[in-house]
Amino acid sequence: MVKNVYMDNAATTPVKKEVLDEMLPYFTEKYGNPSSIYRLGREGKAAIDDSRNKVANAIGANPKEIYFTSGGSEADNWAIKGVAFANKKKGNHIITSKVEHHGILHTCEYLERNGFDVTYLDVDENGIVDLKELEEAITDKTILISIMFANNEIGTIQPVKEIGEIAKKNGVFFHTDGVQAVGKIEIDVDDLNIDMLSMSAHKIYGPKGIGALYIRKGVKIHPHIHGGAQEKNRRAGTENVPSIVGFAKAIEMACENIDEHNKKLIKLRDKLIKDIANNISHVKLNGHPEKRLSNNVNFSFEFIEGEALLLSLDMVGVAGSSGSACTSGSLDPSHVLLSIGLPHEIAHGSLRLSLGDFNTEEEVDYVVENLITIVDRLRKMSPLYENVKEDK
Amino acid sequence: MVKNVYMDNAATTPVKKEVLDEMLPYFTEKYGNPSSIYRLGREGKAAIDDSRNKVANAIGANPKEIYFTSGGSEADNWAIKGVAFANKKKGNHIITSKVEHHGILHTCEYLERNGFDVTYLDVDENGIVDLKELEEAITDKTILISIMFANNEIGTIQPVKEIGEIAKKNGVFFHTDGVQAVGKIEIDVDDLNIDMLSMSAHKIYGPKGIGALYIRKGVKIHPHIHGGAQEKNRRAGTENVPSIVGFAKAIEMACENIDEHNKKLIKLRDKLIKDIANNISHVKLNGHPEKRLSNNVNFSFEFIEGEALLLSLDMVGVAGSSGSACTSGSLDPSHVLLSIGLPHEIAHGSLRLSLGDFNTEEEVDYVVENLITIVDRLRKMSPLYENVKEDK
Amino acid sequence: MYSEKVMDHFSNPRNVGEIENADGVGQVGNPKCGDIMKMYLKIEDDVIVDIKFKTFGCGSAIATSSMATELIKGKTIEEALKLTNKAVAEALGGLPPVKMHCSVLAEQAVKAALLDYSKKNGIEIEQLKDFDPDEDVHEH
Amino acid sequence: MYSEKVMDHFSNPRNVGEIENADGVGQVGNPKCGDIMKMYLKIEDDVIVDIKFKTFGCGSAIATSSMATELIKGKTIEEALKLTNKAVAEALGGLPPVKMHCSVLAEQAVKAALLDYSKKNGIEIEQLKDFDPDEDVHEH
Ligand SMILES: Cc1ncc(COP(=O)(O)O)c(C=O)c1O
Ligand SMILES: Cc1ncc(COP(=O)(O)O)c(C=O)c1O
Repeated sequence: MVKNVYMDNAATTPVKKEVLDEMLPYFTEKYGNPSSIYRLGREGKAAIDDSRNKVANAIGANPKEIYFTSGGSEADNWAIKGVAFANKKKGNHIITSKVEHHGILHTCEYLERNGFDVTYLDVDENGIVDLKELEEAITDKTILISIMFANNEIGTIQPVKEIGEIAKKNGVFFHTDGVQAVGKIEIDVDDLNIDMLSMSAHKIYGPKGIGALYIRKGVKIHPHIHGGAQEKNRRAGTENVPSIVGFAKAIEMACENIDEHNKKLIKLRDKLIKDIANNISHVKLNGHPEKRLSNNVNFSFEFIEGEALLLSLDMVGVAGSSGSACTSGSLDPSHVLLSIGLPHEIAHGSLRLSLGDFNTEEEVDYVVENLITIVDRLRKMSPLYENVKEDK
Repeated sequence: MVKNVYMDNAATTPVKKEVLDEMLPYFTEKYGNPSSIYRLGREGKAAIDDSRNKVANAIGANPKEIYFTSGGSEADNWAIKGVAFANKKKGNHIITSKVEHHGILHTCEYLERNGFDVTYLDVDENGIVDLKELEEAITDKTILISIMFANNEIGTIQPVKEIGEIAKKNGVFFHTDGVQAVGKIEIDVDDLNIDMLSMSAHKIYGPKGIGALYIRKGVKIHPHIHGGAQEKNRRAGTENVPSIVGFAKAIEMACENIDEHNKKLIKLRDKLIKDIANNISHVKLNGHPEKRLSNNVNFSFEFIEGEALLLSLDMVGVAGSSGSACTSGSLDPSHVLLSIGLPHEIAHGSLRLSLGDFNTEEEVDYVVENLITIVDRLRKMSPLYENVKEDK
Repeated sequence: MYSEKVMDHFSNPRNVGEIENADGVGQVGNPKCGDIMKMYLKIEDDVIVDIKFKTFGCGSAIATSSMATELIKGKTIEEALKLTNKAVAEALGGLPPVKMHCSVLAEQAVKAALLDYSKKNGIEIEQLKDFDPDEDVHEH
Repeated sequence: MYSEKVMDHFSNPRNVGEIENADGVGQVGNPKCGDIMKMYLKIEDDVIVDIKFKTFGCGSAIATSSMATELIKGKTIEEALKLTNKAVAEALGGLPPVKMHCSVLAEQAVKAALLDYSKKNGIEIEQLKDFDPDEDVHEH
């Protein structure tokens, strides 16, 4: 019997029914261009205003500081490039970490090719940056610190508040990629000294292709898309009203009962971690044991390769993801797993199971049962495991 | 009796039922991340591949040359900035026209502030660029020509094929903003020598927040959003699968029966033009009389102001748009209307009615009837009209 | 975008028209900017007994003209001179920020008409000493 | 992504295991890159009478190993040497471009096992003269 167990909620989530229901009228009835002055247009405008309030509310921001984008990657790109180019007279140095999402890393690499210097901070074995190293990295040329809120692969949560304080103290703008954190960690941009925050709807049961960048008033940043006057002249393009409305509903739902959601997720997460650790040998939990997203489980299974694991799981209806190079068609496994010190061959054999609001204890049991069989089968095929058995 | 007559289809269109129906499963059921290898992910990937084929088909391109974006503005920005920065060693000169969409114009202005030279070609009284002027503007520093396919305000269609030939002959990349043209004019990128073409779904009964940039193989262009490997490493971000699917369905529907659609639109358009011209004095049709989008009607009504006209139309349930400065909160009226030589005060009193697949002859009658009354009422209030009557 | 009051005054403007042989006529604004207001006053014993306007302009230009005439009709010159653009905007339930200049125009139009009246009648109105009806209210 | 054939060979790989006292054993690949293939041969009268494999690697690494063993079992050494990575990929109904290196690895593993056999038995195999099993198939 093949079940369908979706445990890749860090990659994307289904749109919740309540969210879709809010969106639907804006496709076919309330379809007016929000820049238009007639009724249909004003309806769209009102929907956007209302949505902006909801998103702002969720992170303790002023609605005027919320700029809708086409997702997390665009928000990341905008924050980094927008601040870099707008402040290049002041300085050309940016500080980030080695475990950022590619939306940050590849953007920083682009800037390096265009006259900027970037410091990529190391992380410890749990994936956390060193605050002293961060402080020491700041020079009088530093214009931006971008450290993610919570890691998408291993779930590790950074000391965001402390980073914000260091940034503030040194007069440097602080951006944090909050794509995985929003809806799972309570965020107050003022309390945390965050100047810019990237968000994405499709990680919290909202639609794909919509997100936002919070930009604190006073941050010097170039517009990202030039054109119409939308988003206060900073991000042109006819507003994606249905998706904006969906994003707002999703973030509202996620942040309303954040503690309750987390309680449920953490229970499942900890059961999954315990059951894997207790039933399968030669495994290692990646990421910080406590400072960890409520929905993230990431294990390395020695002697086997991640893609084979994923395919096998797929065959029994389980959706997960892996830090294996093979899943991405590249050769090096996940930069995050390498950054926390995993050897290549172990990084290759990693599996991320990210939980969501729809997962159940039975599903956790089902996944563990199948994992036991699959890992055993693949290890029996593995020439690396052979040696281990001989060692014993 | 207030009717609802939507005649602002150049601003945006409702999503057609057939389009929404194709999109729906991708929100709640087939929601997998297309980069994932399990079934749900592969389904998303397959949907994108299929959509890319459809979009490519519609413009005679290879699917590998289609890159999905968040809409027309992003496509415009990408084309201009992406080519400019990637080719700046070769040259820093760009040629465009004075009647482009702000997505092009403001992007060019941004580049001017960053070391590029931009030539903004004049247009004639119908809004058409002069091919000789274009050719003369090309220097050995010219890297890009960007001239829109069809104008969003006055509907004028440019001699795209000839421009493409000039660009090709001179070894300069040619981008055209096809947002208003796609689905209304048959486009074959090879035949027309187009190197890059911007498209947007929400002008052709697809969803907002999705579009594409066609990039001919061989065009040197920077990626637009750095990050994940989506869109062949050129435009990162989790793919907006439902919207991509909707865009593909919409463009397929629009291009399938392009002649039939146009026949209907042109009939309505010409009736609207005739009825206004015959029933209201002191009016002027803006845009080229023949080289004109099948759905565009743009009139100037002397002695009155566009926003007042729009509000009055809205009160009787008619949605249109205007080149008035007052609708945008700026002071200068539409740059397009000024570029074709309209004096400010006449440009202020312009009205665009853009037809769509859902408009009927009865609606045209209804609009003209109401226009007659409204224009009369506003003119009676206008101190400018007073003088005219005295002149007579 | 617009308050109900604005829409009401736009669609049913009060005091539209001209006054033949008006005691004061003032026109401000400029067609390039998209709005012109013209006010006609009938004044008896320092009281504005009748007022009419004609406006070329957007919805709020028409509504502010209408509201200004209503606020002033029956008032003394003294009182009329106290009419501020803010008062007009407030009476309309507020205006969008980009439209505030319309209310300024309305205030100016009233003053221009009063200035015309003062000139025609050789009266000096202290408060209008520095008033220039051709001054541009737009910050170009 | 993968053809049905690939998935079949991945989920039901043929000839998995080891051969005790194999006549030839070859291992290629490297754990850093995420794939290692090890092949065991039993050879009688120049014929590969049995072949087994063990693979650490992704789905296509396992499938290509499996397919390669199937294609070679019962063949002469001469025939086995003619096995190309393309033939393995084709027999699997094709591989995604980024996975073609797996089929190369499978070809190399067979050759490495044959080289081992030749060395153990003091036979010179002309076609393997220049073959280096430690050579990296990935273009790093
Ligand atoms: C000619 C033209 N280009 C670009 C755009 C921008 O498209 P979008 O609203 O999808 O960003 C539009 C419409 O707004 C347009 O008419
Ligand atoms: C931490 C992080 N940042 C950025 C992104 C990119 O977001 P999007 O897919 O909305 O572009 C993701 C997810 O893909 C993420 O996990």
